Amino acid sequence: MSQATIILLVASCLNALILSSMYILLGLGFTFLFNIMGILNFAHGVIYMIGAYICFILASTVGINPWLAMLVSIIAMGLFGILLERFVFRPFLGNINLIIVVCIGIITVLKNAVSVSQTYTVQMTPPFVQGVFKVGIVSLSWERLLIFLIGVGLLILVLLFINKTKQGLQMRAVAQDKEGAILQGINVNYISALACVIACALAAVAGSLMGSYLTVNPYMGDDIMIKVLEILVLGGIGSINGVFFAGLIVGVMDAFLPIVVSGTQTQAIMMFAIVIILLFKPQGLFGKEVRT
Amino acid sequence: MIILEVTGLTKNFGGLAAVSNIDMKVNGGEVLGLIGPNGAGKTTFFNLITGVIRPTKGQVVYKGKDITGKKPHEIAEMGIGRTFQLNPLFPNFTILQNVLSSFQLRPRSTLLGTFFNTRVYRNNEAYILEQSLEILKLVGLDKVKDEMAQNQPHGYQKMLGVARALAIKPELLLLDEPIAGMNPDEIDNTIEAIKRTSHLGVTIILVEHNMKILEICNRVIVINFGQKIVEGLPQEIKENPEVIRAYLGSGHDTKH
Amino acid sequence: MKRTGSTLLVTSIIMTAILVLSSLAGCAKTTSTKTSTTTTTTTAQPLKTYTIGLLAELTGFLGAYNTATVNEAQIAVDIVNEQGGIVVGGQNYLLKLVVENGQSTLDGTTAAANKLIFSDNVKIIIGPDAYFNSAVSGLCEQNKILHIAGYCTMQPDELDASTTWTFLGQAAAINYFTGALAYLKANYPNVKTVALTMPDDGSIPFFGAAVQKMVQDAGYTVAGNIIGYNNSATDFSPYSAKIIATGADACIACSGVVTPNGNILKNIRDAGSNMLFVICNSVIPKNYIQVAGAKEATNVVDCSAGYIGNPNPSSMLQEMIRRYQLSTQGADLVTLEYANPVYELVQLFKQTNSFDPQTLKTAFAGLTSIDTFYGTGTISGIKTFGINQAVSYPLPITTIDNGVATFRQYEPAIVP
Amino acid sequence: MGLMITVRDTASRRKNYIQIIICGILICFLAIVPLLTNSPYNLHIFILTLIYIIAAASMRFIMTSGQIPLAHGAFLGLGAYVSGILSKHFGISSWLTLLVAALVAMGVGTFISFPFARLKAFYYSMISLFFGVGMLQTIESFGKLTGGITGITGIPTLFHTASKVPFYYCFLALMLISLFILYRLEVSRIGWNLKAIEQSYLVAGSVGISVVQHRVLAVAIGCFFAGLAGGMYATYNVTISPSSFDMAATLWLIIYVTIGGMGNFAGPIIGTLVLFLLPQYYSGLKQYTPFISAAILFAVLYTFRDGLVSVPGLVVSFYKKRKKGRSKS
Repeated sequence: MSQATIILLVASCLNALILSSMYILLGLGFTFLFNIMGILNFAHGVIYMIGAYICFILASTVGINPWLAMLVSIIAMGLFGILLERFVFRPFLGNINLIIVVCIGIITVLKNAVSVSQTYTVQMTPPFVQGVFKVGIVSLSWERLLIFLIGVGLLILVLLFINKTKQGLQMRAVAQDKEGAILQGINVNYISALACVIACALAAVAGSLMGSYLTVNPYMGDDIMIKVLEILVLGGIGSINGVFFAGLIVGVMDAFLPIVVSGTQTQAIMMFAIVIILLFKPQGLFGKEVRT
Repeated sequence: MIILEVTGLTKNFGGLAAVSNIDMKVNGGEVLGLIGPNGAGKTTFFNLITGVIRPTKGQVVYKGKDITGKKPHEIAEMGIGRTFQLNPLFPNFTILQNVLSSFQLRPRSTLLGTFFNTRVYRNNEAYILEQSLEILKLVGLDKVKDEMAQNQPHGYQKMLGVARALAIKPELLLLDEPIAGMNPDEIDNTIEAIKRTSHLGVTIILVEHNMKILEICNRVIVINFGQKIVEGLPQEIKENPEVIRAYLGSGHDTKH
Repeated sequence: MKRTGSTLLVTSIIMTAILVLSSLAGCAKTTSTKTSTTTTTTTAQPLKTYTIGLLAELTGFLGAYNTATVNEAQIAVDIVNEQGGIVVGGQNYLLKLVVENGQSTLDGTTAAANKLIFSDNVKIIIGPDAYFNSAVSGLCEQNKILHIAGYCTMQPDELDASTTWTFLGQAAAINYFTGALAYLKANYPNVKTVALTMPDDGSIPFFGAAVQKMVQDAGYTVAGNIIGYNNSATDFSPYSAKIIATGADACIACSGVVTPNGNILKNIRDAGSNMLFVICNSVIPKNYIQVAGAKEATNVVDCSAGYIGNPNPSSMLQEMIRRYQLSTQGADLVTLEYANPVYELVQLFKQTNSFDPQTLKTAFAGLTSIDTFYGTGTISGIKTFGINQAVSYPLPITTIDNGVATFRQYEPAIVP
Repeated sequence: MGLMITVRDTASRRKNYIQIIICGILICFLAIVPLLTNSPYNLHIFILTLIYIIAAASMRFIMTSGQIPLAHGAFLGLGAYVSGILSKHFGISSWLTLLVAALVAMGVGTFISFPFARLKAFYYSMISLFFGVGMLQTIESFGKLTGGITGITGIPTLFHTASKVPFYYCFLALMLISLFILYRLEVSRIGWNLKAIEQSYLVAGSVGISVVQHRVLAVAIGCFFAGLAGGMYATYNVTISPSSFDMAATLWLIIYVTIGGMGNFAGPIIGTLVLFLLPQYYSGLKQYTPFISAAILFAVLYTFRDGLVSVPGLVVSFYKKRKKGRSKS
């Protein structure tokens, strides 16, 4: 096996890990919303995009430190999450059609607001870190490593949160049995708001990082959105472990498929792979058993 | 003659056995009471018989045919009707529409007949309409037939469940806690209706944790923790120490 | 609460009703007004306007870009009008642009073209962008509308022998590629094998094939197949890894926008390879430096939009740059892809002294060269498109090393 | 139709008459549209409206069974591409391709829905979502036949005339037929069974309604008309591209249904009419048009969530209440 091939393989493995961490980050937030409020937040991709833009505008237009900008964007999106829960999701809980429609409304407004307000220039957040380091024959940029580390770090934090803290336990309670949780005196609205905040904040982190790694544009959220849905369903609706596993699978596919087939075919192949998996295991890889 | 025979019926959810190894025979025309405290596995037992869930092991034979693991609508076609403890109806239909939409089996119209609104189809529907009105009279809901089902009091909804079950012209009727959460006179009406139904020759198995039901049963089986603990006539059951312990052990009126 | 709610209902119903009715009325009205505007060109008035249709993708993924290019075209029209408009048949006219939105979909563009032709009754259509022309050329052919495309990706039905009413008024992907290839041939003798990459948006069978042929004719060997990337991928490093694995001396990014090309460049450098990277499209070098980063943007040859380092810009171009920066707080010009057709049209009007599309068409087809913002343009394309109706003009070659872009020279970049 | 007989009391009979009259007026209006407008462009818009009414109505039919088909836009696309490819590359008559497109869509839809019909309806929504996206990606990535992202141009049309009027009347007829069929199905026992399943599939099963059969039937019929609409679109619009059948297309169909009113057969029709014709009125705003659309969306959503069809009823009840209030005081 030639050295080029080895480098190719190793590099692809690293790509897979980096992509997975990003996908899982977004997928977790989405799953929270689904578990706790039972909604499919189609606007998740747009929230990611807005997070990226806030960070970009602060860091390059206003010119403050990118790390600070990311922090601000996280906080801003967190607050946005609260508003989202109160005025958008809560009024329509339980009616998936209405939720979808209201999400479309949000998507339309935010996307077009951005594309109208921004003049046509190449926009990207200044890099958080720079430089390249070599591991043996493979060299990797600190930027990509940073994305990976932050991704993993946040995942660990989130896991600690849902497993160790009181709110985390309450979240799991609500996710398992809403009525029961209400009877236990858990404030479901508070928990829902918390879930929204976490979801939006995670999306903002991912957006800020990718905004400095790729460029920012109003449509950066669309593909991510599909990826997130893939992860959600492949892993099994509402299963946290599922998100991790499916995130890894999708990341690996995304890193390796482009090497064998070209461009858009990768997407098609992934979709049908997932459809076939679901045909045999409809409730997803980690989903609970469903009765008819 | 034996209409339903259950042998070694078992269902495990994960580790614990909701129903373990239950045998029983049901004679045609009798009213069989299946009592036991909450969580004893009575509803699971019904779900197993009516094919809502598949048994882990065991066999259900109805009129000589093995119906283990058949689909719910197939079992309904064979003449086993049931009511539900919790959501006994279609909330957004009127009472009458609930009963009408429960006439699926006989008379049955073909797809094309339905679509082209043939005479056969119209006659069927007309027949179904008068049948439904009769059933509603039988269970005493004819006064409120055009009300939305979800706006009805609990007792009416339960009775509607029975009416819907009757719509499939069952020979065997499974009633899941028919009098749970009713006030005394509702209970009396219901028991009257059940009696009337059984006089039509319908075999009835009813699940209750409320001992009051015993008075209309010919025979009673008590289950607890998914196992049959005693079987006998209502009188014997009332005095049986095991039963009393089972009930006192888990206070049966903590519910509701 | 209920009461106010219901009153709200009533009002909103009435609103909706009014809107529906007036929408119908609106449709009818627009047609009538449009007819009247066209009649104004014949009735006697002190000040007359002539309407040109501009078809652009104002929303969707091309939205931001085309909003900018439409802005450029509007500025060009303003300049013409402020210089007193144009004189046709001894009568002084001011130009007017009607812009319709194609929403970045082929069907949306078809609808917009229908609207321009049948509802706005224009006789000349400028635009749209890229492969959306395939929806317009045919329509213009049927209805004898003069169609000047802004860009061309060589998809079927965009510009070929069958579309005699369609002209390419602005350098297309193939021009940039021609220029880059010529420069590569002349200045990098040690490059033997090249890897080709381009967006996998369906253009590979057509544009890709043409490009591959040109490269082989130029005496290079193409390493592997054309590497098509997904424009909206989250991470482009797989493609970079693939490019490096081909072991080619140089990689040519044959077309595509800045984000993928810049990231592929960045990832190639991060992966430790220093292969020559050739970029051919309209994006200006500084954007690549921005996307790829100063250290990564090195050993790059870029053939891009015409105004960079232009030694003696025409007065029109200077004016254009000035106004554009005024209107956008100092942003760079984009490509003038709709402004150049306007400029060419103005010349045609002056030459033929008429608005009749037939006359204009024959005149345009008869020309061998026409003036553009970027200097004299040559009209060619018989070998590439099968029809001699593509305007190409000298394109600037820039090399980027360690984040510094230096203007080298002008390549004629004439498509055969 | 016993289920209908039951609601034949005087009040609802009057209601029925009103509905019939409204339908008549609407049909008459649609019939004379070509006389009202002199510009082919307006006719173009109306023709598209007819096509999308079929799509929206068929989508609602699936939704009555509680399943949300998140691939309905893709099935439009499937129909469009089948008919487009057949008539362009294989020279089959456009009339035939319409039927083939519908049948292909129906077949594919059935195949996809079958394994999921016995699960909670939610899973069908998800699988259809991915199937839809995957189908578009396939269309985009296999450019030889489908023209990739640029789509197909120069599809043979039904009528070889410059005028759009024949298209309009042909499609109007097709639409009325489709709507009639869907309506008959809805008011027949099948429709009621679907509604029953949507309310509680447990109870439905217990009275002998075959949940699987009915769900698959609903999807099959819905996809059939989606395919038909797609075929019509292709043969009329001459150019088709993946971007107009993507996720957004599906979601907009859901918007037509929901804004019009999910609970009523007329819902999708009204929703499509309003949301399709309104943008023509403010399209002069260029890149700002989406904001108006979104504004309308939110306005309807937050004022009357049962959709536009619920408005007359609300108004009537509102005035009745007011009258009561007066009589009391």
